[in-house]
Amino acid sequence: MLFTMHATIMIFFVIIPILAGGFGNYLIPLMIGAEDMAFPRLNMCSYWFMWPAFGCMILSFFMPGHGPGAGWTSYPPLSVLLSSAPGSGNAQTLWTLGMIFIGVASMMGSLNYMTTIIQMRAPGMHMFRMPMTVWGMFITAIMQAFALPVLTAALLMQLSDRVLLTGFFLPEAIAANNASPASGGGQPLLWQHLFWFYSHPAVYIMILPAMGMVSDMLSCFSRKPLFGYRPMVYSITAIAGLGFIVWGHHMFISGMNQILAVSFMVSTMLIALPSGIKVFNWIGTMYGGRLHLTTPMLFSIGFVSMFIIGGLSGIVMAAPPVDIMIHDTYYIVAHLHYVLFGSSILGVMGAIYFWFPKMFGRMMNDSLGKLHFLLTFVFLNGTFYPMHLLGAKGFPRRYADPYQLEGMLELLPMNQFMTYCAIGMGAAQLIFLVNFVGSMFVGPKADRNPWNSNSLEWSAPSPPGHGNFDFQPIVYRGPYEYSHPDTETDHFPQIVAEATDMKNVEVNA
Amino acid sequence: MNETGQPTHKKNSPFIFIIVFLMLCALTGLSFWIGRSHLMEDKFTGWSAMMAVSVAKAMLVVLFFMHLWWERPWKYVLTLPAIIMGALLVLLLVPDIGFRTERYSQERNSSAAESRELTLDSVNSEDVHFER
Amino acid sequence: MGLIYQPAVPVSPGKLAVWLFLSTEIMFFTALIGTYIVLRFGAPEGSWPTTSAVRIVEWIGALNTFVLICSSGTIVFAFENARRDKPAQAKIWLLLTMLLGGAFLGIKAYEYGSKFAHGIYPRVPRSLIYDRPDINYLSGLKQNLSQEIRDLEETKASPDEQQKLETLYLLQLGMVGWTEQKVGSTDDPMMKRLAIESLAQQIYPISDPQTDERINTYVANEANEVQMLFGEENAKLKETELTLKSTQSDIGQLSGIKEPNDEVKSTLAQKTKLANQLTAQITALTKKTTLLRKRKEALEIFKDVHGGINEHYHLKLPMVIPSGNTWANTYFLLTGFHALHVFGGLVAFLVLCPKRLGASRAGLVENVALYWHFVDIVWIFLFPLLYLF
Amino acid sequence: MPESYSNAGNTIDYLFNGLHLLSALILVGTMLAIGWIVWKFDESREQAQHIHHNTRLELVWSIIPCIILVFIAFYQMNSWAENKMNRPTIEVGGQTIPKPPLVLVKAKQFGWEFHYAGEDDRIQTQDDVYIENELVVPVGQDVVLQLESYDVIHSFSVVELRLKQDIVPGMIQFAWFNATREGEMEIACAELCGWGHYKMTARMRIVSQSEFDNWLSRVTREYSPNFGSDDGTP
Repeated sequence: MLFTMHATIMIFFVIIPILAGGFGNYLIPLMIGAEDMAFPRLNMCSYWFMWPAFGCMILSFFMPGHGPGAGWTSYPPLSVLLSSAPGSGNAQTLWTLGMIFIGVASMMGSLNYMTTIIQMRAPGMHMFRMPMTVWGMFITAIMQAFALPVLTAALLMQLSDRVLLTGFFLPEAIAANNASPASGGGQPLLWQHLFWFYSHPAVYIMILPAMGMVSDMLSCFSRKPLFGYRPMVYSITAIAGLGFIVWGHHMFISGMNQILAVSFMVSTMLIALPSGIKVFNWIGTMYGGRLHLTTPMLFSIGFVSMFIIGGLSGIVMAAPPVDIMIHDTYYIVAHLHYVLFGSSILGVMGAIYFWFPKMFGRMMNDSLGKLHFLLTFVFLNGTFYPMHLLGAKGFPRRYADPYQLEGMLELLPMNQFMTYCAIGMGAAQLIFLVNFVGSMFVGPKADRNPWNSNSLEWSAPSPPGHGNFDFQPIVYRGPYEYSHPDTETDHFPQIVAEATDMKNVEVNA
Repeated sequence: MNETGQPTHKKNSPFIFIIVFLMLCALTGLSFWIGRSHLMEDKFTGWSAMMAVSVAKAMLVVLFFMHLWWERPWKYVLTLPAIIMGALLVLLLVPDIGFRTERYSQERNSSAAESRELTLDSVNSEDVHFER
Repeated sequence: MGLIYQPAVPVSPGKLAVWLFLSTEIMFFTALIGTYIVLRFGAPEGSWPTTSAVRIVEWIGALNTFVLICSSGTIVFAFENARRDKPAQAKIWLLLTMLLGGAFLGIKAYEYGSKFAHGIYPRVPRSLIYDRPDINYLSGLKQNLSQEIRDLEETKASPDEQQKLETLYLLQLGMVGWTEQKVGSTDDPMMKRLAIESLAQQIYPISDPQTDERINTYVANEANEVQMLFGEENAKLKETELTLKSTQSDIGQLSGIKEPNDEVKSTLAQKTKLANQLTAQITALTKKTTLLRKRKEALEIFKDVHGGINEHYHLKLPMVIPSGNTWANTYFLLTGFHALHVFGGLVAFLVLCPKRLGASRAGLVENVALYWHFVDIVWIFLFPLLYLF
Repeated sequence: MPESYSNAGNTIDYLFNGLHLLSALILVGTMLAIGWIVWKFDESREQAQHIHHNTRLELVWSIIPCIILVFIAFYQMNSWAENKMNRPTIEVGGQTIPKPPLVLVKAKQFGWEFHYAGEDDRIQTQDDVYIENELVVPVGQDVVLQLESYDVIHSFSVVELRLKQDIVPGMIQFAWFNATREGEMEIACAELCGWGHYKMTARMRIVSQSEFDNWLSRVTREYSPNFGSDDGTP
């Protein structure tokens, strides 16, 4: 049951809240030049909805069965039959309830983001002058707004299947472990469709903001304009759009219509295209730059390389015949961890190093940061890369004891190696923790713009006080005018009207 | 409303709302009539007719009651994708699980009206005793 | 300090947020309606219940549609008045809208009530719907019936209840008992199915021309058969009784003999054995004829009950509606969530109500009105989907 | 990868290896590019270039991957159809019909039941032979399995045959393969089905046709209708 909780907590309580909740709330107003979000009260509401959700999840640990028993995908009938697994009682119900709360909270949050970005940009901040971070958040908010209600509806039906014994997802009166049969007539596959309709976009929800932030960091530390800003924007929009019609690739072998599987396969292949464009553009951004290998930059480069691995294994899996073989094996686990941990978390880490001075007015220790990056990067690959090999051998996921299958015994040493690496990876995060807490108090003071970055938030005080800005920001250009031939310095902030005004900026700051 | 600026709003008079309202009532009557008319004999025709009426009603409400007729079409930017996405979801759901009765277990099929000739697995004579 | 912004669209953030919220609501209802469509077309061909089978009254639905359209109209006028800074009129229209919304919920509640009264629930332990006329249904019916009888036996007081009890006894023996016996005595699954199905049809008829014809033929055949069998068995009974009488008189004569020789003794033993056999036969035959008579009576009495036994005698016996549970699930899901949205709208109106609805609050009124229109649109689609298809 | 025991499996392996080769090429290429860039364009440079975009380059790296992807998509379509769509057929009286299943596989928490046709050569009849946790099939022949589940979703997975199919309760699924070699392997459940998911294994033996016939007739003889309940509900 631990993997259910690991997956749920990581996805819904760590990555999405940090990316969308934390950074979104903090950075969006700063980057577009607003005092605050459009609806601070709605934000509070959303925040307070998170707590009952979190409470439900934690509480479900202490219910019989120690946590929900149906995996984070919660496939019925396993998740609906009341006694099909040890954690199928109240633990599963609480899990469902917690997820509904999350759904409502995220919906409120995403409404807030969209409204803020549409309506509260500073004068001159056109849509195509927004930093990629804001674009990432904006597209994420749209995806959440569209996809989450579907999951919420599905969860409500599942809850009613569990509590009211209806039968939306039960095919007929089936009894597991002598439970009383519930009513039938439903469709187990329906849940899978509705679930993946949300949960596939959820992957992009988790990675798009990180993509945006990495774009910003790469451009800033390459001292070079972001290569192909508009194609980048179009490609995240395309990822979002296509992301909605590829959910079926999670269900190739689930027994759904095989012809439909083919169409899902094509759309899945297509989604690799915008992702590829992004990767090439990131590389193009670095090419010909003047790279400052600071900690955030290292994390960004790590993000790009991990994303390449994750993306390529994604193409491999998108081919249904190959998917037959690696479905539900460690190959999938490797893929998703490369994308979610390798990419998202590395991006988030880099972002924390990057924006820490803005948040707390102090710099983080760069040497410790580099050490942290190095260890994380090495152990990350040590942990997740072997999973590909395991998966190729057919090592099944979600097994409490895979060595029930005799063929898997030879893979034991590799698993032990992965475990050591995972422990190492955990230990490396302690360095980060020490650095984070320590720098809050003893780090060197940061001025407004420690990285000589262009975007709007670096014009505000560090840390920004109430109302964010102490002047009326007016935007004159896009956020990536680094090394502009007209300027003496290698950056050209968005608020500066003319190249000749650059000196005044230094005075103002 | 003035400060949020909707200058085009002034054109609409109460009459148009009354007309729309009457049309809505008439359309409700129409769909009610379709439900009982011979159109329903062919299910596909009947259902499409009924859905067409519903879409017409929804459009009336959206355009006039929700003022979209007088406003710039910016709202479509997000509601239209939602509608498309929703339609897509349903469209992709239906071929997959809506029409796969051939894959149902025999037990389930035996409850269908047309296939009642199928054997009844569930009836097991040992379970029945004659009492009284 | 107040910052200047450059909004992309010329409306207040609140109105924009409401529109975005409506987009999410579209997706929410899409999921629900999609579920309905999938489950409905995914149900085995021809098994989706007709509206009459599940006691849907079309005109009530149409009335509700009308009520909601009216309320949509009134809220438009509330907004128009607020915009023209006529708070008093605006409030009247708002109150009218609330009234209509309340009426909608009231009618909905009445509809739910009438379904509950027929035992149509979305919840399994209380639902009386069985998807198939099979052995589970029969045992469920038996259990339910004996429970009702037990309850009545304990409380019977009025002659009315006494009469009801009689009917229930007749049901128990002449309908349920008979069917059980029928099902137990045949190996042909088709016959079993027909027997149970005809019983189910008599308890809760669902009109379906194809089924009706088959069941009617079956019932008619069976009535003839019962009539014939009853005649035969009754004749047999009479005959056996006569034989028994004569045997008994023989026994009397024989046992009257003072000094019985071996022949007499053996005859006597034979006759006694025969008498015992005959008695047993008579018991069996009596039982059989009783059952047949009860069946005959039951067929007579329950032949023309209007709307089925459940309806006619105000009983709540289990009923067979193919795909009925799925229907109930989806119906209550869709209407339930719609009703919740209506309720949410009413709460919003209630919050607005004490305020002065002048031009300054027109935006607020408009936001709530937009939501209310959306709720109306959802119903516009639900009404044909649930009531008319 | 474990050795493949079927032709379909060989195709899948071929695809798998091909895709990985392609991925490896791209990976090495991009990584080298990143490494070179990091090494070449360091802080010692005077000034970064001021390049915004290059439409021609963008087009090139959109169109080339697009072609590759479309090629992959169509290239593996056949294999997919072979594995999941085109069920083997037989000729009966001049008509081509889908081949009837040899075994009815019923999954339950936590085990497998394999129902073979009894004397009437049809599965799902009263005289089915019912065996738990051992599947025996003949080599070199199209074997069709009918998959059903009693309770929750399971997944029938044989790594060596590159065969995997979810079993959804209330639905009848079919899976087929043509084993090229004799051998013994393990059947696993590949879809989380409860606490005992990892224990849900069974043995599978691929034997020669004659051995299979012998085995089946022996099992049929040993099998008495009263042995175990026929519907087998746990």
